[in-house]
Amino acid sequence: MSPSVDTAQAPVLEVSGLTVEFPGVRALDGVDLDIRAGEVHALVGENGAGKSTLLKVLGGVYTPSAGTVRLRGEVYAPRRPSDAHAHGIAVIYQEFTLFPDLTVAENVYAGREPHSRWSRGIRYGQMRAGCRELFGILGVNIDPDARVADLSVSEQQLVEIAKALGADGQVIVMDEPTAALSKEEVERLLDVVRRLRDEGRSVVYVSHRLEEVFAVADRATILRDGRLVRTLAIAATDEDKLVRLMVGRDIDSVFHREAVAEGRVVLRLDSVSAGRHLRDVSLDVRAGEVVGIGGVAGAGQAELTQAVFGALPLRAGHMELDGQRFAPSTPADALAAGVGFLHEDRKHAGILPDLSVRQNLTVTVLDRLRHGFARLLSRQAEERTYTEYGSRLRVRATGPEQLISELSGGNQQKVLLARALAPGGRVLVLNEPTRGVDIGAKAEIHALINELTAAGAAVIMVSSDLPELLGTSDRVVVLSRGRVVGVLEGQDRTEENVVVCATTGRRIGVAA
Amino acid sequence: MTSDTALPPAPGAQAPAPTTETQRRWARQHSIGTLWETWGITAVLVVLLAASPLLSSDFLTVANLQSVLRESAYLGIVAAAMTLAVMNGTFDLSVGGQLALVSVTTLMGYAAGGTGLAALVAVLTGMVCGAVNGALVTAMRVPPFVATLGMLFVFRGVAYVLTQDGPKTLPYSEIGSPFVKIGGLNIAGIPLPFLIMLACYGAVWVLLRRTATGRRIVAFGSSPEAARFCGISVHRIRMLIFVVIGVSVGIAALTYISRVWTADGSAQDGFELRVIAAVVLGGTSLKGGKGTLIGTFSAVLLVGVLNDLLVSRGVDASYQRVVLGCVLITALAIDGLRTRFAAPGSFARMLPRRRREAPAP
Amino acid sequence: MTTAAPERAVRAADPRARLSRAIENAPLAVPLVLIAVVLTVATDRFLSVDNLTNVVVAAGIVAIPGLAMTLCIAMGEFDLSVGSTVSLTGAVTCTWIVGGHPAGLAMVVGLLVGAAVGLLNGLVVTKLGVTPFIATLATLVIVRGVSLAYTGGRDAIVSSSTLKFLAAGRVFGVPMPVVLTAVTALAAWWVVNRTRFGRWVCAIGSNREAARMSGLPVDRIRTTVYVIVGVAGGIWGLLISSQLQKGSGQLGLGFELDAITIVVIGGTSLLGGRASVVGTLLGAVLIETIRNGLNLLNTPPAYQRISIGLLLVVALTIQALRRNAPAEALDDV
Amino acid sequence: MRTTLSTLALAGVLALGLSACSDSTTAEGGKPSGKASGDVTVGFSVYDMQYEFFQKMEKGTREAVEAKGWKFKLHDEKSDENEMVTGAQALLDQGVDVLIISPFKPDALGPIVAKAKQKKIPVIIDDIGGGGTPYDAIVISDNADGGKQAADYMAQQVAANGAKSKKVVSITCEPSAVYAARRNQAFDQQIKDKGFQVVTELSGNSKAEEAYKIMKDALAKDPDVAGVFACNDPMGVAAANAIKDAGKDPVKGIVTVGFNADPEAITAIGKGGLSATIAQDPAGMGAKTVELAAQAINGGKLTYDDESNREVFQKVTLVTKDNVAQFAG
Repeated sequence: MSPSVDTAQAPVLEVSGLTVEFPGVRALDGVDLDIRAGEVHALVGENGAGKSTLLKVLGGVYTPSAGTVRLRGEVYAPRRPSDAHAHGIAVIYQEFTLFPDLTVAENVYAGREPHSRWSRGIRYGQMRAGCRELFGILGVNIDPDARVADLSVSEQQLVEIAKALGADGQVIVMDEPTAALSKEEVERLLDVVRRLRDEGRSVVYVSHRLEEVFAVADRATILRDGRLVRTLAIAATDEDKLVRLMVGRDIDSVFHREAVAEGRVVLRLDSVSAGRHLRDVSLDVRAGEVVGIGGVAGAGQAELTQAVFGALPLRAGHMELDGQRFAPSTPADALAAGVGFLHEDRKHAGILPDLSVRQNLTVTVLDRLRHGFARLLSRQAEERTYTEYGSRLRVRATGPEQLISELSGGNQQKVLLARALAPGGRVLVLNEPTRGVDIGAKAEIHALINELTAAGAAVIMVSSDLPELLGTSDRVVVLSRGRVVGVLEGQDRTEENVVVCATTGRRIGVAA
Repeated sequence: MTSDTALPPAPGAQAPAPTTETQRRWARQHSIGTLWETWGITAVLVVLLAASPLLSSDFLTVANLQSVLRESAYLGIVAAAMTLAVMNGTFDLSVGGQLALVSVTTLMGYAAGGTGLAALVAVLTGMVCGAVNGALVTAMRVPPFVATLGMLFVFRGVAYVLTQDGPKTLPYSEIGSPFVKIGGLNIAGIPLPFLIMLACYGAVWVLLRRTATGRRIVAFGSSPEAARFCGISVHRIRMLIFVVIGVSVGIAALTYISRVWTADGSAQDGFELRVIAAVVLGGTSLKGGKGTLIGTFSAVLLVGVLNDLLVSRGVDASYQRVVLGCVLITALAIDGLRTRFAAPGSFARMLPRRRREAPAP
Repeated sequence: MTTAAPERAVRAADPRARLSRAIENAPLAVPLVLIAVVLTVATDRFLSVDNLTNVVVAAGIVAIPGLAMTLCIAMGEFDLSVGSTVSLTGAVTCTWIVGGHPAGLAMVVGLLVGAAVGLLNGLVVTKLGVTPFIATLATLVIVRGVSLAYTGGRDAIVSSSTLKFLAAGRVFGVPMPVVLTAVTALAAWWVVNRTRFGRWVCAIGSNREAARMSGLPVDRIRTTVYVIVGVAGGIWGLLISSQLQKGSGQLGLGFELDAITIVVIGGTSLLGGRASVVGTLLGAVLIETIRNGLNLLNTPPAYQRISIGLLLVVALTIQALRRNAPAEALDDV
Repeated sequence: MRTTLSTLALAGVLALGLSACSDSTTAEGGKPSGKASGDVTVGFSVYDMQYEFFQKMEKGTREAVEAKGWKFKLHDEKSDENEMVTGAQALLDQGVDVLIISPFKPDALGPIVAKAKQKKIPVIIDDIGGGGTPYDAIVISDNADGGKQAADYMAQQVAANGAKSKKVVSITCEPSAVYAARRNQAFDQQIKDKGFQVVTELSGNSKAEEAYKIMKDALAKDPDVAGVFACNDPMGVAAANAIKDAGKDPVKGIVTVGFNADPEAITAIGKGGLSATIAQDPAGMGAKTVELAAQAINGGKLTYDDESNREVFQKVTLVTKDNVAQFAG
């Protein structure tokens, strides 16, 4: 720390020419950035723009392949997360870094527990008091002695935030801190962020929610495809401009939903309850229709789609497929009935990393690819499946034998879409179909959804990307705390309405 | 991460890229990294065989080679089935107990009804053992590690109980029995146990590469969570894997006990660890999803040859342990370092850069 | 099944919490009491002071490495090499004593050898990235080989009163192994529940990636735990050598499974994240009571194996059923 | 790369292993072809060289072979039945002229003897025999006699100690060790005939650790035990240690007898820590097998002590404080 530096203007953190390469992917490409003391600096960009990668460089998780970071004028090259902690940089990551088996207090103080010098015993009293103080600042009441595994998702998120606040960092980096929080909790968090700024600390704030960015940030840096687009003062811009910079073109041109004639009801959900969240959801999906599912993260979207796919047992209610009772007890049942599924977590629940593209594509339809007396797999049939779907989805791979883990995210996603189509394409359940996919692939995927519905498929699509949700679906169903709060059709189908339903719970197009 | 171009599959492809699909496939399948991954341990085996005359003058005789092959068979047969389990991300620690128990019941079966009954009893006992393991893991949801560890004690204990009055034994008068031929016969100079082992590798290969079940086994090992959403039932395949292992132990026990003639609860102590060591040495990842049968096959023979060479050089038994342990740890350390410091797949990417995790979506 | 202190401190007042804690240890206490009752009825000597002392001493001796193994398993890992460490430590110590060195020095050297084995394990696991299961399996084989080579197949026979005191001595009438175990158990309880190190070990077992992200010195902690297991294995070796008054390459065969078994029966989850010191102690007493009872009943050893195997399976089935979440059924160890 | 490195490593450890053993006792065997008369190779398959008993047996055998100017090939069964069968058969394949074997599992001798018969190579069994196989001869310690001597001595010493109790403990080897079991069987029979009662008979699996615990439990069960017999010396000495740790005297209080005359037993007897052991003579047994081998090779008739079982007995000796000096060193 050099106190001689003028904290008002001199940047605390200077990033120059930062490049991060992963095998075959350049996640960050020559990014320059400066963070000043006492400012909230928003980092915005579409999914996969490189925000999280940048944060992980600051947090010492990734080592850059080129470029430097300077902290108060001195080169800052953390080799591990503890280096970041030592330099007063606290990071709240998007994936939780909590210990489910430990208590809240132990989590908040992980790695810096106050302890007696003599007996090495942890001072639990001090930790509890500290936690209460932190939670007081955040305006929540969480028992410091509760086990983290027993907390709700939003409480866990708050513990994560308290952990970073407690670290007393000069630079606090927050990656989507509000994703799981309620409206009031968000307000309080934004207050805390403002207070931190007023104390002279720097906050790097990453969020998809532009209203939050406009509420707290002083400046914003826009990233697109790993490159810096621009850094600008929030006061000198507006949401539309920011969105245009993020997307790189006008939104309207991105999505194009062709009008499709609506057919008969293919899938019907009747008062379905499932999992911890989903309550009493009724829904019809028609042939040729795309039903978009919206809502804040964790409002029950995952439960809804997994219930349809047989991955989550129903607690109440029932489903019909083509007028027949549909009660899949496993995903295998759903697949056999022609329901295709795309999971939102491509890396952990989507690709089979050690398998080839061909094997990834055919894994859901193996029973159909057997031939002969011994019912062995037919290589020819597999090749045919690959050729058919691979070309239809324009998968760019060196061939069916390439490992899927060697493909780019967009191409992996196309393979997974092909996998979802292969069971028959009558009902498609798509979670975040374009997450982490570049703009070109996005357009291709949207075009494909159009083609499929034109051919009579019924699609349920979950997307956290509002323009996509509105642009590609015929009807948007908004969930809030596991219940349907909005069914938006025709003119009601606006961003405002989705946001209002999702965040306030006000009902539109659905009886109270 | 949003670059949409497919990665070059191999160092060769970075030069003038192959134009046709066939060429590309050839380049991918024959990249140095891929070749090493599949054939590496086999190459070591070949080198060792080539060097063997320097190490032992007795090694390259027909009788000695027959002996090595005959002796490796029972380990190899179980290792083939264990490869399935490890590729699925699990393993079976009870195979030593199973081998002891099956050997005992097989000899009892022989005493009661001759060769035919013995063979039937061997396979059935193995199958039952596997089904018990499978039921614990699937129906009772006990983690495989503990379930099979517990059953290791139980199977051995049952074998001990059955041999309270002394080990079960094949009497010398049965020297001409077809049962003895299972372990002793040579067909065209090749020992029958080795032929049985080859047949088992063939069967497991077909299961692994040509059936839907095999594909599901590997898919699950590669990513359990993704496999769930591909409609793969872990319970069905786990049950099958444990039963296959049981049957393999049954077959292995036939080739074993027809050579050794006697068994009790203590037979082949530590067998489970030798089997898993062979599978891992063969390049199958304990994390699941990745591995080759040819690797296991070669690793089994490698251990057999190495052991034979050490014995014929008169190396003290305590040093033999140290050598075999070091070989195992070296192979794994190299594997561990490789996955730690390099991205999997390509040889070219392995060297210059440190590994970083793929970015989160 | 954790005995986490903070929970107790805060919630001890809550009778429901206390009851649920009591029930948590029931899977161990119930069979223990049942077996004790059966043995009291079936034999007239089970409740004699001599016999109970035997059980407690034997349980204490296996509990010392068991407590170290509890740390290792709470971290989500294993150490299979501990049986070989027992042999090597005893062999080195006794050989040094035979060579005319003071027994105290020889014992320290033996423990250092144990620590070295632990360090080797730790470095292979952390620096070379080898899976603990296989790494310690390889050291199991290697260290056994070294031990056999070191002794050359000849037992090192000693008659050292200093060494003897370790297993047979009494302090204020309490057998020395019990004293050692009590000290170890208190230390283990303190470390697990009260110190940063103990919490970090559980943190690593709970979520290793998060531990790294939180800036914990993950590799150093893991290595330290292996060294602790190595030292505990060394103490085990000293106690065995003290009982038998010799060091030998043949000692300690299969001991690693004994140590792991008591931990697992004691309720420390193989998935890591939580450690139960009390559970491990109870597990040791339970196993030794069964063994002692079967000896008193003149039962062949085959039944001892079967009963311990079944106990292991039953204990884990109960744990698995209580866990009861379908997603966790996928978790493999 | 992985494989290149593992090749190097393999070569490295191999070299290490080989150089470490360059002083091995093995003599390289000659080829069977072109064998001159008198150029005889003796193959010896030993139970496990990690035990002192078998090290002595190997020494006795090797010295007797070398005294005749013959060649000697050793194979270590490493206490593994599979290794025993494979290795002994390999010796036959390598063209030995006579096979001496001290089998880990005598019941597994069948395939070995069968192969030897086929090749017309004589087989001499050392120490642990049986399995009903037609070997040419077996040199065997008189286990039953050892057990009997132990019982006689125990009865006599118990009387000398003035103990009233007639309770004794018998610790056996692993259940599969049939020939060692003869010791306990003979002991049990003889001690019963003397009016004693075997109150505890448990297997210590030949392991000292287990015998220690068994003895402790046995003492808790019957504190007034008068004597204990263990099937081998590691267990005998361990039982004596357990008796000492229970505050009793393993000579004057409870008569403790082991078997084998291992150094630890000899030391203990010298210091009054063990009552007696039964000495086998492994080196003498080894020499005797070579004598029998010479007879077999010369085509002469073999001389047996027990013609019908083709057994040659090696005498066992009771070792007590009185004669322990002869066995020391």
